[in-house]
Amino acid sequence: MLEALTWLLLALAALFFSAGTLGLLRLPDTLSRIHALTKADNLGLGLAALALLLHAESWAAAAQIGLIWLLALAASATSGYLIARRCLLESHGTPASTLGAPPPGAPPT
Amino acid sequence: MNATDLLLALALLLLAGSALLARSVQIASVLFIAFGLLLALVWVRLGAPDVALAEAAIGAGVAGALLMLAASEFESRRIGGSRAAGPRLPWPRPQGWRPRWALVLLALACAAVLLLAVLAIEPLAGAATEAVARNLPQSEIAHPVTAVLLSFRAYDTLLEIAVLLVAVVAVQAAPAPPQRALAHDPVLARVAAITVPLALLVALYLLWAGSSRSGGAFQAGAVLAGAVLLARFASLPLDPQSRLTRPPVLALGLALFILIGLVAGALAGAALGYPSGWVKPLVLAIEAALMVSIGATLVALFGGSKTA
Amino acid sequence: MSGVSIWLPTGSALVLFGLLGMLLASSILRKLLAFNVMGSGIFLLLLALRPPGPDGVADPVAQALIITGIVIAIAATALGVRLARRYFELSGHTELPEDRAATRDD
Amino acid sequence: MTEAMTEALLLPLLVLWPLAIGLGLYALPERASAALQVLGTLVLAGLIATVFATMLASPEPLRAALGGWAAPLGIELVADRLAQAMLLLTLLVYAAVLLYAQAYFAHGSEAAQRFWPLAWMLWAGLNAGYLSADLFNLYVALELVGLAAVGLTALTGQSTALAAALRYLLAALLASNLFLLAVVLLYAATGSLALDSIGAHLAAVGTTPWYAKLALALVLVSLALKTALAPLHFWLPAAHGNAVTPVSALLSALVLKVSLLIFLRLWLEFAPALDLAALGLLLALLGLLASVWGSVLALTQRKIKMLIAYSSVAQVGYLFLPFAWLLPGGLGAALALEATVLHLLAHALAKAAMFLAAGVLVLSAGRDDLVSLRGAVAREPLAFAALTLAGVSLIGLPPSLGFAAKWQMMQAALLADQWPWLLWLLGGTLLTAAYVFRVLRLAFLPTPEAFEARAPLPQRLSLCALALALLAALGGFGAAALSDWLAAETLLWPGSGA
Repeated sequence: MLEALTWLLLALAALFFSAGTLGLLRLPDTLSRIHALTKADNLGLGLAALALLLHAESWAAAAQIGLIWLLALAASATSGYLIARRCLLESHGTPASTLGAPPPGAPPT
Repeated sequence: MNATDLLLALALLLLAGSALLARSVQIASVLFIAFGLLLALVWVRLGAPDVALAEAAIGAGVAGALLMLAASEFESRRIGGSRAAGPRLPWPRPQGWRPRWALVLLALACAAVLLLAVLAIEPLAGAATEAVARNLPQSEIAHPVTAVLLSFRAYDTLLEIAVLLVAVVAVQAAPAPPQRALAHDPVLARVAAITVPLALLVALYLLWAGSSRSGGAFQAGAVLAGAVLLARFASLPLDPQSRLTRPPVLALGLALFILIGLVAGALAGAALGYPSGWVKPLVLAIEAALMVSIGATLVALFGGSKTA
Repeated sequence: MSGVSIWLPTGSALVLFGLLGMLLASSILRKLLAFNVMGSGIFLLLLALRPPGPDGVADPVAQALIITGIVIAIAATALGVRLARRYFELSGHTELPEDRAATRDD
Repeated sequence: MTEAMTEALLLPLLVLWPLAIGLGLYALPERASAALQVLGTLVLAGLIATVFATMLASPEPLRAALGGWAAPLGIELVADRLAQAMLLLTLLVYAAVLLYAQAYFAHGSEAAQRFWPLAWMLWAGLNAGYLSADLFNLYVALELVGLAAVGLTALTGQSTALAAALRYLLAALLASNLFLLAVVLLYAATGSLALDSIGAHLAAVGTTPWYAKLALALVLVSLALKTALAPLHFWLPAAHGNAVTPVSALLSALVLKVSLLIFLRLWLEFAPALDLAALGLLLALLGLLASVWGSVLALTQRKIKMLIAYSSVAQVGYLFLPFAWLLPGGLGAALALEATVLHLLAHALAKAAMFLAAGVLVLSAGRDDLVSLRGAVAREPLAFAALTLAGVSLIGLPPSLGFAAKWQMMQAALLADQWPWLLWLLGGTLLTAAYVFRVLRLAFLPTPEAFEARAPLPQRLSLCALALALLAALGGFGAAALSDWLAAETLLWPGSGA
């Protein structure tokens, strides 16, 4: 029973990951690509984490898996947002050069 | 041979090849980062989690980011901010390669000979490996990799930190081009405010764990550098005057390493040795100083300058 | 140890890729990238030639050597990238004069 | 107690001390710089004197196991007579170059701030390379040397120097990777990283596996690239010719030599296990090619420092010539080894002196082409004398150290009954004389008026160059003693006679 559930969750996760990747490769513009990536991949990761949770050895291990998922969610949401904002600024004619701009704390020379 | 390894190996080669042939260096460096992360997985498969941590943090992360930073700077300046004209190809097209067939043939021949050689070598159990296992209790360090890095072959590590410092001194001698400030972003600032303390915590954990498990000063230093850089991107008030990248901080780790190596070494009867019973605190002190200096070094390599 | 042997051809191929890149690529950044790929291939060979023991843990000496090598490679890469940036700033070129032939690379 | 402490710390201090001074120069305020360096040099001189004194007491090489872990688990440092000769040479060259640089950088250069720490860390790397008896540690030491050298090359910050530094870096990185690959092969095959246990293992196997030869070939290509043996010299002239003068002197005198010394060590270690006769012949032929090609190119140069840099390409060729006879059981092996070491010392002293003297003339003329030499006799007589004396050693006229080296080379060739090499040696000498005289002739021409207005340079600059040049030019008198001293320790294999 547990095995079957794990496999089901993993298969679903794989499905969502493939969908997200397909979207990244095939969708026409940056914004929809981000959409595909962040949404589908986060769900896929969540399902995979859930499958692993079923096999967690202890509550501490389970909490770690949960924490990893949360952090990955935060990271992908933030980076998705940043890319989207860049994209928006760029379409308004702001130069693309800020992408590689070094951190502001470091002054010239 | 199992299917997972085969798949991993093929993906690794594919990523390496496409990184080298990519249309632009920006794309190449993104592919290189992916390559490095996959390589970290391979290290885990081969039973080397310490290497995997170092690869993911330093090999893939820092190297890839440095290359990407430079590539996007080149691109933005060369064509005045607008993207390159011309069709975007679905598959990277090799550009700028002058087929020098003699060299290609030579390299191919070398690789073939190399492959034959590595297949012919019968790996020996090895005097060094056995010696590590035998002497581990005497070294008073629980984790074998840490014991090699900071006791058995501490001299290598010391010189390697010197190499890192030489790179920083040389990098600071060639000043970075003027840098544009990143606009303050409320969302990034909020996320960073949560992530940066967490990253600092992880760095400390990695440092502490290094004595008994995978982890250590290098991995911790890389995480520390990541935290500082993230704080900078988000304009958080961590290291606001670039105190971290000033010479005394950069030199701290190596200086303490040399000092302990000589003073404790004199007591122990051999340079870079530790008197028995003092190993754990001394190694931890060295690792802590190294973590700070390595973190500062990596930040400095990204563009901090001496006189902030 | 057939599980390990697949990494021998993989490592050799990475060394080949890196070697070709270092010899043939024109842009400095690409050459540095190729240097890193070649180094990864060498490290892969090192670990593949020191198969993990029964406990599944790889040779600690080899692991330590690789970690040292990774740090040295990053030092060299960082120096190269900064010199390349400075060179670009002064000359406007991303390749060395002898590589600045027909096609432009980035 | 003190004796045991000296034993334990002496050799490691030869590396750690210059490293610590370099750190101090980087992190401490600049006003401490001069005092720190004087202290650093004096202590290092004391350490090296102690090494010599200890060695005089016993003929065995000094050894130190770092951390108390003996090889193959730990890393051992070994100071044999080869290493000692290099330590002393490095001390002499550094003393002159550091004194020179103090005056040189007083002439308004911002590069000085970075020069000091990098130069001292380079010193640490060089000493580490001389002393290490561990294959992977040699790789790390070579990296320390390589990156410091690249950083020093780029110090002027001009675009030509940056391009030269980048080319140098990329060549050095390719070389390091090849070296690393060899380390991996040897470690996998023998399970050890200590030089002597690798050598012993290979010799014990009997029929040595062919991949050991592959590893040696990789090491050979790698170190030939770092030593700039033609046709792998492409990076050298621009790097040495475009660096600031004190850096040019360090690079040509010492950085080229450490890779050669490591190669020599590995050669001596592996020769009993592998049949190296063909490889030795190949090296000697490449050396001949280099000595001719470098001299021809030196003749065509228009900038004085480029001319001297191309001369290094030629002189490196001579360093590889004796490998043809440096074989176990080979006649003349001992002579060949002495010839290599003598030539190494001669070239290091003479070339450093030449660069330093040329730097004086370039400064005093305000331009860097050969015209700057005009009137050198009248303008800077001491610098001109240094240039002449260094030239004497480079050509190989008696009583210079260069003469002693070539003499030993000829003897080795005769002993091995291979006299045709002598013709080549003579031809090379003529070519060297041609470009040296090309330089010296200009010095007697009248000074162009444009040079006259310049303020006189401090005498110290010329004196530093002159000191090194004198050592090179008169070193021939001490060559016999030096040879005996080297021969007193069995550096070669048992059974190979002179």
